[in-house]
Amino acid sequence: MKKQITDFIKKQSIWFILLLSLIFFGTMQANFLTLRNFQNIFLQISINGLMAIGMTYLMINGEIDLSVGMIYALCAAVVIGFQPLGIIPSVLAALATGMVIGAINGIFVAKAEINSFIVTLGAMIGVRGLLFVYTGERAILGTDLRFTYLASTRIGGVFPLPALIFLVFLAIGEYFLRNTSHGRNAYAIGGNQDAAEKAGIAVKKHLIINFVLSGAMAATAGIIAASRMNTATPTLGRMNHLWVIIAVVLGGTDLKGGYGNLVRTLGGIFVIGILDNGLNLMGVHTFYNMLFMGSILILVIFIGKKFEPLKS
Amino acid sequence: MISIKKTKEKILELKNITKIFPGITAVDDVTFEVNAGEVHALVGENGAGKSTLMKVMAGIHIPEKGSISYKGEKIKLKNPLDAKKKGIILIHQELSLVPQMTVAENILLGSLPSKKGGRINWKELHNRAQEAIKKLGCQFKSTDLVEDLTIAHQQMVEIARAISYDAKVVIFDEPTASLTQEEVEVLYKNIELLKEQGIGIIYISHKLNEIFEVSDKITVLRDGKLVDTLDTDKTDEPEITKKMIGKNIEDFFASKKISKYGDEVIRVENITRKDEFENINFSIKEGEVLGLYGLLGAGRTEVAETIFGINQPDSGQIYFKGHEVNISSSKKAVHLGIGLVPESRKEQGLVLGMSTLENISLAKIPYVHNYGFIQNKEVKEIFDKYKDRLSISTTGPNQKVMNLSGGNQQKIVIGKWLCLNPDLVILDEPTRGIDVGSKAEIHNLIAELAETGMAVLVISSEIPEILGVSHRIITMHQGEQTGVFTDEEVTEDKLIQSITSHAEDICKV
Amino acid sequence: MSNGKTGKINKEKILGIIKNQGILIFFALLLFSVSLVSDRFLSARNIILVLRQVSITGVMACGITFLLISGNFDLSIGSLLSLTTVVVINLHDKIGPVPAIIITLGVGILIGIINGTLVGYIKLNSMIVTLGMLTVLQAVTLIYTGGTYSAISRPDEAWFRFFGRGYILRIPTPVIIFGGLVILFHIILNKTVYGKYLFALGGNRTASEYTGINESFITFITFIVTGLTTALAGIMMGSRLMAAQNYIGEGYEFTVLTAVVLGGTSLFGGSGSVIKTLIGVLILGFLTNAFIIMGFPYYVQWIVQWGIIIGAVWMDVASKRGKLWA
Amino acid sequence: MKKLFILLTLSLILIATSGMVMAEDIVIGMTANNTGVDSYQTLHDQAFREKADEMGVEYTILDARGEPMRQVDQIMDLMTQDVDVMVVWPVSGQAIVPVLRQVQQAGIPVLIANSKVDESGFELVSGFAGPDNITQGEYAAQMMAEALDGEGRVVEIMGTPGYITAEERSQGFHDEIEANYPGIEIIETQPADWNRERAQEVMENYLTKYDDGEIDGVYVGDDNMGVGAINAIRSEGRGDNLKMTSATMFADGYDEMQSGDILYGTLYQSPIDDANYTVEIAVKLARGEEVEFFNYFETPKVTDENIAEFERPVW
Repeated sequence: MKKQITDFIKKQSIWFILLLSLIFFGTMQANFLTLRNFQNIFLQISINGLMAIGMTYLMINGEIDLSVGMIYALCAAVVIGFQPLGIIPSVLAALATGMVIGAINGIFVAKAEINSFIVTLGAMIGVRGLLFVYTGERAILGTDLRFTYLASTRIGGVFPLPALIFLVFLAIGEYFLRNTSHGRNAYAIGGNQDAAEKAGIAVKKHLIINFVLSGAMAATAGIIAASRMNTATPTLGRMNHLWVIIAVVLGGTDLKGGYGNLVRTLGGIFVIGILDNGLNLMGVHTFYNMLFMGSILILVIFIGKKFEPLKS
Repeated sequence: MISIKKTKEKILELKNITKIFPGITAVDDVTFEVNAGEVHALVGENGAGKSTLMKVMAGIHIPEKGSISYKGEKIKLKNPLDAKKKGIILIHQELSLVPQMTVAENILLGSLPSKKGGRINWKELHNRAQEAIKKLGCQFKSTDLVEDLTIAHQQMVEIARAISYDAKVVIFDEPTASLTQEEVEVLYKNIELLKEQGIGIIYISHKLNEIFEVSDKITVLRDGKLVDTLDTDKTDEPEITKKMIGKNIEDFFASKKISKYGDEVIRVENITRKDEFENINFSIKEGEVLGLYGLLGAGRTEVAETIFGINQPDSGQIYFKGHEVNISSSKKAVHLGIGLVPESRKEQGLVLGMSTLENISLAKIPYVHNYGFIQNKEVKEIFDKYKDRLSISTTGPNQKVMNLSGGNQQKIVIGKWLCLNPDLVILDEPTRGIDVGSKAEIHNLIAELAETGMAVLVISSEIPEILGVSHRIITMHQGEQTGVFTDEEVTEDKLIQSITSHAEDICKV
Repeated sequence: MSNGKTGKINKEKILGIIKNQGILIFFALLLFSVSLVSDRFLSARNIILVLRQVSITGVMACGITFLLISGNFDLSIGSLLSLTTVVVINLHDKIGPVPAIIITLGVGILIGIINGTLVGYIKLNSMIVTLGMLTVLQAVTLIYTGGTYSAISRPDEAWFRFFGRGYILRIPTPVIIFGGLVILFHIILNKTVYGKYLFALGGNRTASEYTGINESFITFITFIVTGLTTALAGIMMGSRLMAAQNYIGEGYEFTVLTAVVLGGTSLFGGSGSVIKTLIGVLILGFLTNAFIIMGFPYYVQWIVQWGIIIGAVWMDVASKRGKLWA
Repeated sequence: MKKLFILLTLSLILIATSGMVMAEDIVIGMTANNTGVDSYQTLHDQAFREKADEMGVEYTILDARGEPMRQVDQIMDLMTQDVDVMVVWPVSGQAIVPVLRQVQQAGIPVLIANSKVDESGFELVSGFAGPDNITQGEYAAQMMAEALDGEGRVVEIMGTPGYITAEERSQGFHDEIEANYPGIEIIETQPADWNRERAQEVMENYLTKYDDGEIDGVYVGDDNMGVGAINAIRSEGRGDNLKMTSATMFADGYDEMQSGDILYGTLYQSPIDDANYTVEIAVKLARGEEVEFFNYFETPKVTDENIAEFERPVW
């Protein structure tokens, strides 16, 4: 019973943190609890949120993808760079780029059995190189203004389209995670890869699919970012992998694999988004803002550790 | 055992199988078959080729030579999936379960039933799982999480999985290694069930008494070669043992020597750890071997770990050589002169990636260093000395321990403590998963240690072992100390009674 | 028939050589092929130059090698490098070089103590802790300097320049420090009880505890060692530049990790070597140098670095299992 | 309980550090490029706050930390705050164009500070205040031509690729050389990310690649990188035949110019002037006053001849 309670607190702690941050910023800042601000928050979280979907799948598998931020940036550049061919072809090109890099990551992790940390660390450096070469070091401005509608459209005049895309993908992702063999097998692979292999699960195939998924999600995030900025810039995406990993870990997904789900990742994404937004509204000096965000991460895993049952 | 009258159908037949690994021929021209409704035991010392042969059958290894026939038809097993499709299921010693998932998902792992569009059919999943569980008479539900089950129940999940796959051949690899006596009985019952359904069973174990209890046929392997296949009811333990090791061994359980006891080394008074054990009392003198008998989960290991400083007692006192001590860490325990040969050799005893020399000297080096520098000469001397004394067969000091047999690995763990010349050595299940030959050597060694004046605590769930080595025996059951016996008065029955009189459900076949 | 067999044996032999000396072979090939393009590449001057350039990364890599062998991880070293560089430069003129150096080393130790306590004693995941520390230390640096540059006022007169710009017997001091540290760390790793414990801890943490090794303490100490080497690198960096920027160390964590892993130290602990780390550091250094000499912008080498990281690790795992794909 | 305590402590820290100041009814919202990455930006931040305090206006200053997407988010956050005027120091002059369209729709005037917005964004903003980076590049080119007597081979070390300041300073230099100084050849460009260590490395490698006499000049994006490059030149003993010009002066460069003769010329660009100027124009915009579109402040050339006229920079 006690284990169940601590388990519950540990697994659901993200919602307590979310609630606390809402109350805190709500009382501190008059503009915080407004429709306009929440439109902003939803729009702002959708980019890291999309990447977090792929990252959650991979972390449930027991893998990690450090290259998401750079895939995101490269795909944003590709969708702008291909714009002269038309919006649809450029979007497809960006998605293809993300998926190909994801597949490369996946193949090296699954088929060559190199640790995903190394594979994606390499990709993070390499894809950044590709980004610089592709953009020729400078920002490229998009030519087709219609492309920016993707980000600026509000469903029913209220809800930002990118956020809707994110939430729909999240819902589909969660549905797949719960109700399809691909999703269940993700837990099996992360929980006991050996057992999964022996049970005849095509572990390699699932891993590659999830890396491709991570690439595709990063590409989608890149397309949305490009639409918001209408620009390809080589300076994009330096820190995103960090925030995405932090959000997923905050959501309680186990780095070692086997545990986690997307609903709680949504909680993690929200907490990160709300903290950043709230601190911005309060005009907290950037140096203290950084100190705060770094400390909160350590604090949260410290609290999480406190609730951990003694013997697993 | 139940004998099946009808003519047995040959399910799986291996002919002239040879499997070569770099450097060794693991299986050499072995022919082996298993019939429907029959338990065929596979025995041999470690390194005899049992597990390689088993992996050939399960499609994990592809043999260089030889053929495999399934129901009279020649087949090729290219991967585990091929074998699974044929209904050949391997149940590993290390269970192949995903702890975070439900029983149902684990049972149907890899072939979750799905509706159109890829959606999992939860209803069918749980129905099928429930059906398999019911056949085995399990007491848990298909919706339980596997991580919440006991090891025995987890094993039943694996058996249920085999049933749900419509298994034709089930291979058990050391299935009782981590089971309690009661759980072993449940396992036997389940094996009977499988037999009645016409499933062929291959049973691999070190424990000959088990082999004789469950099997219909026994095949003995030695050094990768087939020695003999015999009907179980036409042979006996000594004959099998002889075939396994290739020579007669007079005494497996080297009798203990009555030695003179010296001063008291350790006295434990009323130590208690909540939810683990309560009010444990005993003392051991120099030259004495105290046996701690109890089943898995009785709290024996927890007591050992508490004495060794891994955990601290909630209450109670420990006196070491007459002084009350607070053993706050394993480092302190070692410093006092206590050594622990832990239950799980690979997880707790050895650093598998390190060499034999490094492992054997790991506890010793902080005591022979020179300003922090390792004294290579002394360490080498230690290695040579204990290699000879424990007759460890290794290619040299630099051989990685992961490449050694279980018996030799265990000797290294023991050697690690012997070179510190401790006052008290605790051996937790010292012969688990070790072949007969090495087992005898380790028993002899325990006697020798006591003779040199050490106090020895041996923890075991094997009655012959505990009877064979100890001067005195205490028993534990469900965290409580249930009996103390001197050498003269103790019998097998008394021991069993002592750990079961408190338990409500005993199921003896 | 016999042809096939010798072919097989040769293959095994080659694999064996690659397994043991792969990284060296790779290094030699790299040097050789670039020297075909530019004759300056293998000149004594250029070699000394590269050695001096890699020595800061190298000093940090020594500490990280220890940490990785023990099965831990530190992503905060880049930020710590910024912080220690800033501290030593900032204090140099205020309290004099010697106290500044002592305090800087103290900062390294302090951060080591914090990381070591969180990971060693409280047992938090080292990757996440140091990920948090990365941001925290960056913030602390900025708060400490208020975000401005610091510099030493008379760079040509200060003896402090010795660590980054000086020479001993015509060899640059940083190279001597790095070389000395490699030898020292190699000896510690292979000859001392502590070194042996690092391997034991990384190889099997539980077994180490059951052998009476105080694993929390060893982890704790190792984080301090990493803090110290990073502080030393900060001093060298400060001395090389005689000034400090708040983001000077950004990205170093990845360069260092790449170098160490390239050298074949396992990310999961239990195996590794300081000498191989040295080679990894040199490969990266010569690669950067070669790219600039060949006139590519520095980021082109990132793409090649991608291939090299994966190639090197792949070669390592492939030779262990005897085939390219699992 | 523990959580509550932590929360309270954190809120105290936040209250203590949030930069809220007295009242007039004007609120300036600013999103900076990357405060702390160099002294210039930090002093700009400080001077901005001081000037705003002095003029008695409120402000919220955010920092994009060099991430373009983050800046877009911050511009939206500032819109939520209903600021009276928005000051944007673009991380990327192009990336903020679409969001500026929204700001314009919301009726908030925008002042671009220090680095320019892309031309397509000109119609969306009310003005620009800051240095003219292109002119700075041109000035540096002119000084280079003086230093080399119009004849020679030059290598370039530029700032972080993708940042408009780096690009413009490089562009101005290249354009001016091509247009007016046919005797000068720019043989190579490498980015060094405004990082002194990297500039030192790049220069060391240039010196290996090009022997004495093969290069005559070095153009650097700012003095900070310049001093790194000079470190490399000195330790190779190549100072006699190399001249450097830089696009922005830092304190180290000032000292360097007085003591050595490698750094031929640089440009005096004060973050304090920059910030003061920006705040003044921002306040004008908030009050609805008319302002010029381009408001450049002077960035005069500094060489050995006139250095005495300038104070040693504090940045």
